[in-house]
Amino acid sequence: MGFLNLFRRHKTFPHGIHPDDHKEQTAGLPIRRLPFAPKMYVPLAQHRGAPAKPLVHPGQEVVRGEPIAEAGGFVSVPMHAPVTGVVRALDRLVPSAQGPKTPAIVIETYAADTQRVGWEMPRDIDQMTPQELVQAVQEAGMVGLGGAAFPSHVKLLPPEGRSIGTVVVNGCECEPYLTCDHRVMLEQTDRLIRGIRMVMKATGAGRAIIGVEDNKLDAVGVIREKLKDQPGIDVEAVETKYPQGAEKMLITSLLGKEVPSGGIPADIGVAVYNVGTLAQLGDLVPRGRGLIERVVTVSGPGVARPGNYLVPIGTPLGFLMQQVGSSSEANELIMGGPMMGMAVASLEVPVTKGVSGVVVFEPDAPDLQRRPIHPCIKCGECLNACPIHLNPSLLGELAAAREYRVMEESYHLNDCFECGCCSYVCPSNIPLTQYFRIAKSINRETRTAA
Amino acid sequence: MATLPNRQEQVTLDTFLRGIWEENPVFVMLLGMCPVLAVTNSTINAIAMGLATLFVLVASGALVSLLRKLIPKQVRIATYIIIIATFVTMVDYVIQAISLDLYNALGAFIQLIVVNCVILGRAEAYASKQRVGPAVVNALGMGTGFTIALLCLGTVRELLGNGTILGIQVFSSNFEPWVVMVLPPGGFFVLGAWLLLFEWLKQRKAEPAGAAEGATVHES
Amino acid sequence: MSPDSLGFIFLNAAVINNFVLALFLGICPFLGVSAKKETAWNMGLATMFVMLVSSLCAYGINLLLVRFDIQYLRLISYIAVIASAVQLVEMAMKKFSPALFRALGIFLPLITTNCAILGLALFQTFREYDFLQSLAFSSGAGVGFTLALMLMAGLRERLALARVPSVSQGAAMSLMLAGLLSLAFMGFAGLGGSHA
Amino acid sequence: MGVPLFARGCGSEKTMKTKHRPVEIRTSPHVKKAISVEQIMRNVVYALLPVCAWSVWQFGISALALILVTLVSCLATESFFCWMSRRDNTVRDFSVVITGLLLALTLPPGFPLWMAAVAGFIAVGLGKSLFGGLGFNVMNPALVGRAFVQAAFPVAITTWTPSFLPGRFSEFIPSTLALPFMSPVETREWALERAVDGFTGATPLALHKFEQITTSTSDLLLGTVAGSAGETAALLIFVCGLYLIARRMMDWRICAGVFAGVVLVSLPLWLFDPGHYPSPWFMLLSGGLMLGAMFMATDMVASPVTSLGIWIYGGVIGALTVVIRLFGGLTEGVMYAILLANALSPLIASVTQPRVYGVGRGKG
Amino acid sequence: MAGAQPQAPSQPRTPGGAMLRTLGGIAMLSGLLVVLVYHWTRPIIAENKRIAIEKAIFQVVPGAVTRKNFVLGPEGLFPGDAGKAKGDQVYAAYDRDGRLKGVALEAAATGYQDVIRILYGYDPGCQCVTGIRVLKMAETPGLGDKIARDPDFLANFEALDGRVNAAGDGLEHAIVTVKHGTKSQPWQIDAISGATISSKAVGRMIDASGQRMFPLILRYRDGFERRD
Ligand SMILES: Cc1cc2nc3c(=O)[nH]c(=O)nc-3n(C[C@H](O)[C@H](O)[C@H](O)COP(=O)(O)O)c2cc1C
Ligand SMILES: Cc1cc2nc3c(=O)[nH]c(=O)nc-3n(C[C@H](O)[C@H](O)[C@H](O)COP(=O)(O)O)c2cc1C
Ligand SMILES: Cc1cc2nc3c(=O)[nH]c(=O)nc-3n(C[C@H](O)[C@H](O)[C@H](O)COP(=O)(O)O)c2cc1C
Ligand SMILES: Cc1cc2nc3c(=O)[nH]c(=O)nc-3n(C[C@H](O)[C@H](O)[C@H](O)CO)c2cc1C
Ligand code: SF4
Ligand code: SF4
Ligand code: SF4
Ligand code: SF4
Ligand code: FES
Repeated sequence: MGFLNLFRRHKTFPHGIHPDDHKEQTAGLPIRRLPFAPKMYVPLAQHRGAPAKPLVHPGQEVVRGEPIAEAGGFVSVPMHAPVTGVVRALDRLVPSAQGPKTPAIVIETYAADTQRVGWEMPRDIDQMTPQELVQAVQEAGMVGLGGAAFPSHVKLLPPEGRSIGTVVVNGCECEPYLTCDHRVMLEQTDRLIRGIRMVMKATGAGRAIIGVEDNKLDAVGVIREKLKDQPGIDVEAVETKYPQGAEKMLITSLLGKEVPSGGIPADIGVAVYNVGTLAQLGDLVPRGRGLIERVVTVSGPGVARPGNYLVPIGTPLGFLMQQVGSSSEANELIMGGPMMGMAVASLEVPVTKGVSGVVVFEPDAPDLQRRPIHPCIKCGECLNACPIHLNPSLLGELAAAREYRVMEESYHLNDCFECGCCSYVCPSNIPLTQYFRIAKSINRETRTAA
Repeated sequence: MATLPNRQEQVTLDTFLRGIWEENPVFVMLLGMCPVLAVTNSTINAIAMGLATLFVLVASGALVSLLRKLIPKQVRIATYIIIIATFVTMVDYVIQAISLDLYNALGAFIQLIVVNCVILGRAEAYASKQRVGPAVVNALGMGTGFTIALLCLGTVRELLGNGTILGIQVFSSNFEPWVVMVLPPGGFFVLGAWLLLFEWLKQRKAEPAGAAEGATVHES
Repeated sequence: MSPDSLGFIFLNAAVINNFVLALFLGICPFLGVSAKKETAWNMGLATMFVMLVSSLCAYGINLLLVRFDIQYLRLISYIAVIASAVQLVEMAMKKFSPALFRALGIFLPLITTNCAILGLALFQTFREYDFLQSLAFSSGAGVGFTLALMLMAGLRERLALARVPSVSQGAAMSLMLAGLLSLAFMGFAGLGGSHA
Repeated sequence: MGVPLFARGCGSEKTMKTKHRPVEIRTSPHVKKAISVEQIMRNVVYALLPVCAWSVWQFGISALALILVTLVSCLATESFFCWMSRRDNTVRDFSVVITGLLLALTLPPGFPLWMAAVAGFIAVGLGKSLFGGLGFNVMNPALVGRAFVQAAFPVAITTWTPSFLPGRFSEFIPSTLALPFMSPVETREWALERAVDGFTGATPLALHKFEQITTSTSDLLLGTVAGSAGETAALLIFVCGLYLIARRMMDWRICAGVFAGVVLVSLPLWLFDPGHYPSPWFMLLSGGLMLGAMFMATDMVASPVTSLGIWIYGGVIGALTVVIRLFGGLTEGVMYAILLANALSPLIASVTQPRVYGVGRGKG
Repeated sequence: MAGAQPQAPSQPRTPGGAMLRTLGGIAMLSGLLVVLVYHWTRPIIAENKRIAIEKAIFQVVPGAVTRKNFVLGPEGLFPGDAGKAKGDQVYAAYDRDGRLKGVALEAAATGYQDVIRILYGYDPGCQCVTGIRVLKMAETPGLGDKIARDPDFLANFEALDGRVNAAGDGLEHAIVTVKHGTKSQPWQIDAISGATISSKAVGRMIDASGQRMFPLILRYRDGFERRD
């Protein structure tokens, strides 16, 4: 209800939703290392942009940390061997969370190996120029760990005519169930701050703000303690609300600015990084390592041992599930959080750089989505939820009438970033977000066809 | 217009019947709706209006057809309007002479026959291209179709709204009239209901027997 | 308000006895041009404009007809003069304001020969309105016509996305909608009269 | 959990075979708020039950019969049209129950049952099914039904009976049982015979409009006045509405908008001439305003979806109600105000489309 | 004549002569037809109108069989029809012997839906209203339209008190409509139950007209007497 906003304590953006967060299952559990799977599958396209190009050949032995593929262009990053072992194949097709199979390098793990990282080229980041930093970030194979998996070094170079004044550090973690960023902020605070310093230097930004949702005030406390002697960096609690972690929303909450429609944060002088991304950068770049593992939250009703695990990139989901005690094959697996994540159809899908969590639902749990779909009753809930202030009710009716062009031309379809708030609240159970996704892809198809 | 006969037509039964069913000006072509709705709150009004329109249709059709070779293309519409207005003025005076009550009940709608699209439409699309015979027969058909449509509305509205037909009590004196039927919304509703009925019959006929195809347009 | 006051005449023509919804004048354009809000709005403006023009013409001609005692030519001369006046205005508009012409132009010929315009001229004559009253009457009628058209267009645009059963698509539904609007407008009955 | 996709060539759910089982491909979001249409509608029915019960307590078996008849008529009409158009029967979504109950609550007790059945048929048939059923009606169905019978049977619908008659549980109001299509008998004499104190047969609004008698606030709050079956007890209606607001099943902004509209128009008039114009307080509590504002204006289907639009919509209803009551021919204007605002709501919605994030205002 | 009016579509490239000839011809023809019909129907229509108005007048002034038209205004009484002089149209009605039975005048006010227009009779002798007849209304059928035919309601106007006050500038008692069943004075009108608004409109219009006209009628009473 709108008037409750009068009493709110922390900064936020208008609209959004408050799903049950279910974070208590894992928030208190420290990050643990996962054993190494006997076979690793490292897809060559794990991020937006061009896929990486293999540097190895089948039968070749690789050491954990060694580059096995190079960047396929500027908007692309190299891959590093997640384990010490032997390359078995270069373009094995493995299923991906998105559906279609993609080529991956298969590495058979040496079971007896200690799996120490055997490849690093330490650097003195204080001596590096911004250009060198950008290159170092790319060489580390960093992509956004917040979910979008966009190559991180690209964001360090604002487009012509723009400059970055503020770095916004995204510690919101607004998705239900996920707590990996929370643990990173608590356990890897120094690395995080080092990463922030590095990014500020690379971009020339004078200021950085860490935005953390107010359900993680312990993290705010720890960071604030460490920031005492760090001028230019602030930490701020924001209201717990989905999708507080979306960069546009976080910018609005913290800075009161809006990213122009169709634009990027750099257009208003802001760069947004996930806390996990920066903590990794703060660790990897000085040591000259590549990104070979990440923290993944495994949680949900279908998991016996939920927790935050340090998972090597390329670990197949089936192995992960075995380790956490999710036995039933019939479970519903979601990669990412329940609001934005993908349902996976196969246990062969490997963990990639962008996977922040795996949520497991039991197959027969009473399922709200299976309810019948009614026509839109014009309740307006979706309008009150949409953080972009679209009119999902009207867009939904237009989608049902297949007026995809009208949706785009008159009702800002392309501003929808598929956060799922409208589908979440709709009492008629209309799959609005899903409709919009389809509408966009059909518009894209017709445009390329034309 | 549904048909634009450019060649000379023979007078057949169809020339007459077309206006009654296939090309009924009201139910099919949705022309001349204003008088249809406005004066049909009683049967007698409907009849008077129907006959007046019929007369103007036939007379102007005949005259237009007679003069069709003399009227230059550029001024034909103006000419038709003058011809129609002439006949309407005549009807107007004649009705005043017959009954002032009727005249008052029909109000301005007699004079508004001038702008009734049915008449101008017939003059333009048919009478101006045909010999007098077919023109008159066609106009008779159209006029009759129009009158029938008026009657369809007039009787329903008077019967439900007043319990009478042509002023004669049909139901028991205790019948509670549905006043709304003789009020403006009733006009819209009754005409809408007739159209619904025709559409329903049409769709039922068009549908192959036993087909279970839903009427649902799309699922959402 | 007294029944002869300008305010009452305006209100009466606009809502209480709305031309379309209560008097059934101008049904054809009402059903024909109410599918989209933009066209409805332009049509409404054009009609309002033609109504003013024809009201003025009718007032002037009627003075002449009465003066020469040839009222029996009223109908013929009204229709002829209104049609030509609209034509002249259309030509002038085309010349001096092409933008306005583009918006309203295509509607003008449609409007010239419809009941709402001629009805307006005839009603103001029957009711013996003076000059100012005619002005109030025609502007009220124009506003009322535009209002009805816009309401209808809004509803029809909304229903264009609805799951309407196949029998009630088309003219039947438009008529039922008009009926509902007409029913709702009954709420304005007696507005402005003194009832105490 | 599959989402039926409607787009090209995929009317049904897409399935993918894996080693073990076919898996439906679902896309995010994978969780849903627990509230559903049926649940909302069911709760509105719960909230209306106390009002119905009060109405029966107040007017006796006639009110009970009235409620049952409209309910049956609405349910039957809905089923009939679903069958006609070969759609799944939608009576189970409970929305038509609300229509039936609200329709009964807006009719005068003693309204002939056959007319009530006509009202129910029109409400659902003309007000809803014609346009495609739930979610597609352009005006409030219950009010369409009532407006139709008000125009069709203006005498019956302005004939009021006194509340709390002694024999109300053993005897029908005579007009209730009129034979189908026949005129109801006069009830004036009958009512006068039974009424304890001087029954005038007029509602508080009519008393004020025609005789400048203002009914006391406590009578208005408690409902010991003449009026439609369910509109008299303003306090009870308000509380039942609050229940729905608290459960977030009703939009408080609409009710607030209506109240604001009423006060904004009636307060200046009252301050200007308190002798002639009634107080805003009286305006809020009398007639069907409370029922209309809490339960009928709030029908989301025929109201705009945008935030600003909702306020405008509410305000228009409030303002029009006062204007019709004070300056129009009718004594009560809530019904017409809501219907007119319903008709206006697509236009309101289209001029109040929200400003999209990052559009227009540019930076900052 | 109509042909003299400028004609609408005047496209270029017109064989001007032929066009004018046709238009002129048609205009002549239509003028001829209209004038013929007009002259043929004029007496019949005039007769119809006379019968209608006399029927109304003789209904509101019982016992009258002939009438004469006057215009009555503050400036005096003139024989003839309104429009020729300033004032209101008044019909004087006489019995078989040529004695003034009363006068009939028009009044109007807004009713429930639209303007109600009535003709009512006034007897300067008893200074009372003697009857009304509704000329035009759009009241709800079955409800408001009872003012035209409800016998109980019409009975109000058989002898409605319209006495002029001592000063001669208005009515002694204003004519008012009261709620159904509460009429207690001869200058009150008993409303129709359920159609109070229409009933009140009738009361209001007679009062307004009476306050203005009754003193004048009494002042010029002698002028109405039949001298021919
Ligand atoms: C085509 C494309 C180009 C981009 N270009 C830039 C860029 O030049 N600079 C930058 O800082 N970010 C750039 N981004 C990154 C976005 O601002 C954003 O961080 C990224 O899409 C992930 O955000 P999300 O997880 O909120 O979707 C780009 C993204 C895309 C998809
Ligand atoms: C609906 C939505 C919710 C998001 N929530 C979060 C979040 O809670 N935390 C986060 O770090 N990124 C979140 N993101 C991604 C951010 O928009 C943005 O891509 C990211 O913070 C950029 O940092 P990265 O490139 O380091 O991942 C979300 C994106 C969307 C579209
Ligand atoms: C559809 C409808 C039509 C009405 N028509 C009239 C009418 O023509 N004349 C009238 O006086 N009252 C009419 N009324 C009733 C008035 O609104 C008002 O209730 C009545 O005049 C009050 O009279 P009462 O106090 O005697 O009941 C109508 C009411 C409705 C609902
Ligand atoms: C808060 C609320 C109020 C409602 N009010 C009405 C109402 O006034 N009339 C009605 O027919 N249905 C009402 N409904 C039920 C439902 O929305 C209605 O039947 C739809 O208009 C049918 O499409 C209401 C529902 C809710 C949730
Ligand atoms: S929802 Fe997306 S942005 Fe929010 S915490 Fe999860 S991965 Fe990060
Ligand atoms: S999915 Fe798109 S339309 Fe729906 S709430 Fe999110 S941004 Fe708005
Ligand atoms: S939430 Fe669903 S039902 Fe409500 S307005 Fe939006 S689309 Fe319609
Ligand atoms: S794949 Fe099938 S379901 Fe998906 S968008 Fe294309 S056509 Fe639709
Ligand atoms: S009949 Fe009235 S506008 Fe066509």
